Amino acid sequence: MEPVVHLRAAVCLLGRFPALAGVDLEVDRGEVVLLRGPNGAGKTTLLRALAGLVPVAEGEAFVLGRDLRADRQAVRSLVGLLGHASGLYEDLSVSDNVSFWARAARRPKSAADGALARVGLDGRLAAVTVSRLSAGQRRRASLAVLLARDCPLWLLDEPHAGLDAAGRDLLDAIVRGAADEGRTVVFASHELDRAVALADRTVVVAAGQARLDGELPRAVSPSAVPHVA
Amino acid sequence: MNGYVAAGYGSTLFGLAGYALWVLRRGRMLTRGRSGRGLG
Amino acid sequence: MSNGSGRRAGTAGALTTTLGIAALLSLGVTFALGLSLPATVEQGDYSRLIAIHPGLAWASYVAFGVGALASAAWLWPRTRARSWDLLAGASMEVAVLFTALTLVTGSIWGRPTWGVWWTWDARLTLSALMFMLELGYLALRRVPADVEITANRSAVAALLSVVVVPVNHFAVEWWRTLHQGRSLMQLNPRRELDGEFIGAMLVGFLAMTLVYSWLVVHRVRVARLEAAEDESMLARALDERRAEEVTV
Amino acid sequence: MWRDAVLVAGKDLRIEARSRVTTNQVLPYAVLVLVLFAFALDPDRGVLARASAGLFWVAVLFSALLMVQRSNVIETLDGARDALRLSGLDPAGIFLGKAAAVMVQLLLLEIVLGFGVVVLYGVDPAGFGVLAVTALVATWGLAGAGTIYGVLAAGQRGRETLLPLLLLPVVAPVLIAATRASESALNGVSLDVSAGDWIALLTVFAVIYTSFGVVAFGPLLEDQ
Repeated sequence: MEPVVHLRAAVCLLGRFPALAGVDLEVDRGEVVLLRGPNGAGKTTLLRALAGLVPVAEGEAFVLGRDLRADRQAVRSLVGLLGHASGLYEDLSVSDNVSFWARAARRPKSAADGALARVGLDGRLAAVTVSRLSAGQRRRASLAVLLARDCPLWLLDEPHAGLDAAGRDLLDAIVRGAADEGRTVVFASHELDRAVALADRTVVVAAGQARLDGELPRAVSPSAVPHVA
Repeated sequence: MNGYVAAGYGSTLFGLAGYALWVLRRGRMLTRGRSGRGLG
Repeated sequence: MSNGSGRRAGTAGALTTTLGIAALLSLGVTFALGLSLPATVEQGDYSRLIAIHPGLAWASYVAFGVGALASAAWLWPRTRARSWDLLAGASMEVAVLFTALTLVTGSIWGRPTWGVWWTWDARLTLSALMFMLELGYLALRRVPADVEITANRSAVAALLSVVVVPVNHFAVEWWRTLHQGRSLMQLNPRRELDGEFIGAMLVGFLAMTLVYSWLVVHRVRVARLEAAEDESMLARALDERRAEEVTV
Repeated sequence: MWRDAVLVAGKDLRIEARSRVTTNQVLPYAVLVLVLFAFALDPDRGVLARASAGLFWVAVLFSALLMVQRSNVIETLDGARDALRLSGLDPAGIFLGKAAAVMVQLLLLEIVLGFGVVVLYGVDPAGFGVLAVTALVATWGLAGAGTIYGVLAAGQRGRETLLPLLLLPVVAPVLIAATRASESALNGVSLDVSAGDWIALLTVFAVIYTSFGVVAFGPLLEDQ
């Protein structure tokens, strides 16, 4: 079976800065993969590159069978990205937001309603304007958009950030559920205890690099990244 | 010669020559800069 | 395009040397012819500006047009090459120079002829609008962003500016017919032109075209050097990134 | 494309209905501009009435700039642009939808502003039909060109100052043509060039920019 993510020596430039300087990554369908590494290692750029938002300048890059270097737009509608930003319209209500993105993805209204119920934002909260939500509620609303869009590949950037204990448990349950349905999840996290338990596998990203054999990039000494899984 | 005519011709000459010199100087700077770095 | 910059410092080469000599010669002839033109009844000495002003305006159109064509060539997938983008940027920059000189010489000509530094003559207005479009293009181009994004954005902006030129043309032409446009036409030197004037004007066209070509070739070469510099910086940045010290 | 356009236009208008930026900020601003024109040009000397068409369209142009900027800000807040790029929406549909939303808001503003001109400047809107058609076509062109240049300047440092520089020279013919066409309707000025010709010019402008936007919006939506 062809892998969902296939990267070889992928390089990504943010302006003049090579945020990714050679990434090898292979992810199979249904896997939950944790990306870990220090701040500035390139995890966010890697997730955005997989989503087709950042161009891959060198190397091989295939996501869901689409060549990112030839046509990175082709993969976008198949990818659910939960980033640092919520991707929500501040002036719209929670349910308006979720149903807009669901309709954009050509999903029925019931998908939006179901997603809202799943993250606990149905009922009274659904009518609240996003600008009046707390950070945790916003996160849940973004999660609802992710659920409603029904994408085969989920890319989550620090998904636990801003969530309370119940929210984290909910997130973990949703991620496991997604994997059981055959979705693939790649996520970056600093919440190591929780993240390692959630993931099937850990990939270390450092200095804009990642290796298939799990070894660290040559520039990085093992002691610099503690608790290598 | 009439002042307006002189101003017209003068400004044209000034504008064209000024830009030409700027481009030439920039080109010279860049070529020098590159060979210099190659040596160092 | 052959480029002798490997051996000598600078962006000169055989092509530019030839072009440069031709441009200088024809510019010299233009100035000599133009300044020796006789004074006319309507305009006195000022008619001598006919040798340079129409030529500058013509070159500004050429520069703008080349910039637009190069932009289209960049956007067209089958002809997409970095050189087209560099040519577009270079040509537009030179277009700003020629348009500015067109406006300046037009204004200088207008002061004694019409008694005002500026008049809302259709052609002057069109040049002023073009000047604004070109300045906008350069401003957009100078915004720091990814090379390819900048190229795409500026190319689209160039084409958008070009399609508006004919609309601008009709708008200002019709606009002026409403007001005193007709009377200005009578003051226009072109009505009473004889061979001598036309000759000087045509030499001016040739000279300005040659000057444009010389400038744009040099400017493209400078742009190419700038791009090469950027790329070598990129290669170094990549090495530095790979050797980054990692601390947690 | 059309389905996405309707979806996006509906979303933008809904955001406006909830945030009321146009009604609470842009509209008062436009009326204020009308009043300031009256201060600058002595109302007793009849300058205002004669210049009313031009002043009206200048006020519309300034308001259009604000609306286009607002239309872009909506998409740049909190990662909405990324979400839009991942959404699977057709870029041409996004363009048409956003342009349509701007157009609807501008038309509403023009109606209010039109009353303002009639009341404050004392003009007689005799040729109402011509006025309506002119406003419709001119606004279409403004919304189309504004939306393209909005995304062209968006996501760039200094976009607040870049947008007017890029957009205003481009919409200059709209100002000229819309003013001339409205003048004939407002004051019964007879023109060398008929209102019909001006409206035709406005239509050409609108068609050019709309078709360009449909083609070019996708690549322009790409940004870091």
